[in-house]
Amino acid sequence: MSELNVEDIKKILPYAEIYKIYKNKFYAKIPKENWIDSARRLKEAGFSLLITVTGIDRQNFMEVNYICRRPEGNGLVIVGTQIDRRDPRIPSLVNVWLGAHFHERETFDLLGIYFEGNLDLRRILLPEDWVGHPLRKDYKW
Amino acid sequence: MSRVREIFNAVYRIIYGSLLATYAATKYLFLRRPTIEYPTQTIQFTERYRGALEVDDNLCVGCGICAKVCPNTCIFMVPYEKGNPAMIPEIDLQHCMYCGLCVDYCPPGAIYHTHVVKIVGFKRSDLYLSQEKVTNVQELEYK
Amino acid sequence: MVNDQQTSLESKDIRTLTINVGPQHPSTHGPMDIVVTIEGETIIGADVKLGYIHRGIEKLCELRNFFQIPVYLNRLCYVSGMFWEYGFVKAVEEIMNQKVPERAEWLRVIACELTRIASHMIFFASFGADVGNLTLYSWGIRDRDRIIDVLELLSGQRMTFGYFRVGGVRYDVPVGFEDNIEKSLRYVESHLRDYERLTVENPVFIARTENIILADSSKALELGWTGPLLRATGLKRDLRRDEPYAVYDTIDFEIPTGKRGSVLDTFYVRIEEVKESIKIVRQAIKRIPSGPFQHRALLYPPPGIGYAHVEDSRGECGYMIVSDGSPKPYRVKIRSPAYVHVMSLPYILKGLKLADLYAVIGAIDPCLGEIDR
Amino acid sequence: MITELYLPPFLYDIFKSAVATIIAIVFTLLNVIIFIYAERKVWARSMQRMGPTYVGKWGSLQLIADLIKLLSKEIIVPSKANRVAFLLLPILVAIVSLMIAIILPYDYVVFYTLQIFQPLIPSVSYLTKFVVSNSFTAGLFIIYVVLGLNPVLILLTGWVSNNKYTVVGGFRAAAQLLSFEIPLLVVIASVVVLTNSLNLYDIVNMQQKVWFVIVAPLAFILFLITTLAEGERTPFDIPDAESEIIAGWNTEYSAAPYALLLMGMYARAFFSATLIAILFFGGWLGPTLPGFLAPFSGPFWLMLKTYFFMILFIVIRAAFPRYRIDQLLSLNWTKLLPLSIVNLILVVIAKYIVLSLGLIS
Repeated sequence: MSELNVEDIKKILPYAEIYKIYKNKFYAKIPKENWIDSARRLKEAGFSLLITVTGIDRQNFMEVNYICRRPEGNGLVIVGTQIDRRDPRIPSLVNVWLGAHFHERETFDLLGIYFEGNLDLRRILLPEDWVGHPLRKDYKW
Repeated sequence: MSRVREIFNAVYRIIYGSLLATYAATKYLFLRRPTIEYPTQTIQFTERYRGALEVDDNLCVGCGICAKVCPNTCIFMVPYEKGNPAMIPEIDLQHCMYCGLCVDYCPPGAIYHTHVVKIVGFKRSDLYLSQEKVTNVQELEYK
Repeated sequence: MVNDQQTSLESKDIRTLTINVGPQHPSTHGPMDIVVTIEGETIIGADVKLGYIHRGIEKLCELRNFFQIPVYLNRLCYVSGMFWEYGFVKAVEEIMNQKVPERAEWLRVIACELTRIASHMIFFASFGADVGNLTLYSWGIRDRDRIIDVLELLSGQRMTFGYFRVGGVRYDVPVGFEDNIEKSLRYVESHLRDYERLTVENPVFIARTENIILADSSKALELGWTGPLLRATGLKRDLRRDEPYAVYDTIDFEIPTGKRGSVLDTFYVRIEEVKESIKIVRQAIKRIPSGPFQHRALLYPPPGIGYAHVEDSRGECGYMIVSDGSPKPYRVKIRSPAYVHVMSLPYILKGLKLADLYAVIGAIDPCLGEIDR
Repeated sequence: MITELYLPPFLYDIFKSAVATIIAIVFTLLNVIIFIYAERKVWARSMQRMGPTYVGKWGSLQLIADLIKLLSKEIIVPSKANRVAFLLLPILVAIVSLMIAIILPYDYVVFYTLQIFQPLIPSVSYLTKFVVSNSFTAGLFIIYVVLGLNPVLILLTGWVSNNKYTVVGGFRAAAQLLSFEIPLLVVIASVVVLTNSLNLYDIVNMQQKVWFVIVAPLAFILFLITTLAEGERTPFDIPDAESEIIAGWNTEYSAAPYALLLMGMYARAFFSATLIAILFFGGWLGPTLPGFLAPFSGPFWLMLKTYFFMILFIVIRAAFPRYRIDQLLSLNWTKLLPLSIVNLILVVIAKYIVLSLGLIS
């Protein structure tokens, strides 16, 4: 179980800006077009355990992240990309990881990010008739 | 022949397992039970147990740190007496979650946990510890 | 409980029956609704509805200072509160690059492993109730209470501990703590044999649980499972060993694994884990060094992003914290293992019998506090 | 005393059976209360709890309090249920269950226990003439038939409640009880092979030298399993699995109808315990008690054995989880049914051995 370093991730995601956030943990910023491609590459490189899919409201843009891990060995990558805040759309990862389905549902519920290709994008934690997405910074409660 | 042995083993395991399970359940019929009858006997709280908050008004300097650190904002600073600028905390026990942050951050140690847990009331306002109540919480305990 | 729109006798498709298991049901361990479609006794479809105790903890965290948050997070899962405090504290420490005194690390290990025992005891208890053996329920609660007594001695509260602080722990060990722990561990240990007699050696229990396969290891990874459920499929994966934190890399313990990922395997894995946890606590008590238990620091984390993981009793408890340099976190994402497991129910239930559903829920051991957040 | 009333013979018979019936039913109800109390207490001890403690000494009056509470509550009928059938079925279940009480020797137990007072009240000895349970020449057959009525009633109970859980529970009950009747019949037949009689008194008297549990141990095990299943006791309490389908076929019942259903279920379990004692453990046979207790020895041994099996049922409930319905049915059809036929053959062989040894006549 060797430690990962930035070069290893760079080999998998050549188009990404990579930061080391802690031992064995990396943050990779990728362009929006490579969203699905990066997931496929990571999965092939051994990062086959999807921890979660989530998003951050950065106020002038939205950031979507997914976090994955290597089940054989160590190492964790947070992949993030920026999307338009007024029309937050991003392709779904369901075809890469089956388990992305419910994380995407939750992200849609709380942040209002539409995952295109996820056929079951309903609210999950909030009631179905809820108005607004509470984890957005401009949400009034 | 091995098939016969297999069946024999399976039957043996079923009978032996059933007897073991019955034995395990029967064993406890004759052992002392660890429970106590609640209203007649009560458990002893440990030293660090976090019960209802109490304020020692001799020590309190009225700094208001407890009200600032309270995550639920259930501590309110009010004037100690009419016309006296000194402040003393009042506590809304309905919203208190006994986290103990106020106790940790109080500089003179004037606010502390008692082992009182049974504070009851008929109205919601009964659970609001005004400055008369907050200095002797022990007397409010429901006996 | 009964779906009013489609009662059994008025259903158009007379062969199938839709049953709402929940939100108030003895076996869902909390307010959770599983809409099951059955044909005879066989499940042909399921849907999970959550959110009945959604308290918006992620939003609450954005509105509180860093030092106030850990006392909220133990409410996430009220049977394993220590882990959830630890995950947050660890994430903040990673952003701040804060060193933790060694004694504090050992105290954290003790607290976490005791909580793991207590949480698994609740698992035995509720699983027993789910498959119809209420004796196990009582026994689990009994043994858990002994562990909780020790945790109360340590932290001052029985379920919502508030024990972790950024840079250490809140209290040092109390007087006579070692004897108390040893007594409680012996008490729990003396009963473990009877748990085995009543469960993994009981022919009825075996018949009931052995043929329910939750998932094989590839499907479990695909769905993102972690913790005892993943270990039951035969994959030797434990964050304490793979990504060691605290002082776990110096502790000697085994990682129990199952064979096929059946419900019986998850039970077996958990019983073995309790034994390993007892071993870890004993080692920790022997090896705990003296020194400070807390390193106080100003809680102004620099801007940045941090992810911390803790091997919870249910799987990987993860916190992604985004800080913008202010005393409040910008965003806290809580990754709950039980959420993943519960939401994968529709993928694993198809073809099982109705009675298996309750065994599966019991094996997943959902904790609705952390699922709904 | 009463024989001196010079009633016409048929009226005298009716009077006699009425007295015996009432006595048997009252005795059964008393024992149901004892059963439930014992279950709560013994089970609690096994779980290291206390069980009821407040009402009465050691909580002994708790069941009476519960009964009063149940009877004084409002009877709630679901709006979609068939009202008449919904209210009628619990009564039928109770009646059908209590019918067995007359065939089992409970009047014998009561009347012979009263013989202890013979030195004080000599006329008590007349009461022994009032025992009617010895007159059922086909008693075992009637018990089997009455048990056979139960699945229909339970299925109907689940059906008329018009709730999904009750329907599922009712179908489970029907499948379970109907299929378990076949091995039960074969096992009962094996006892009849041994005794050539369907009368319970004959069956007990045949066991003077050797109990049938020694002659036919397999039959005893099969009978234990099948009666547990017929009485819906754990591990076969699938129709009213409380953690799965709320309460199964009796989900919608409350108040007095629920008390009747509960009474029927516990009465059946109590009858099972008595039947095991009678068929395999020599009934009231046992050493005579000393002194003035001598007339009490028959009832004493019978009830001792009955209560022993009652406690066994409770311990089994504490030790085992619940089966699954399809596993249960496959257990029945693939294991119990062949085994019961094997048992029948074994019993025939055993009968010749026992006959040649002169242990039964």
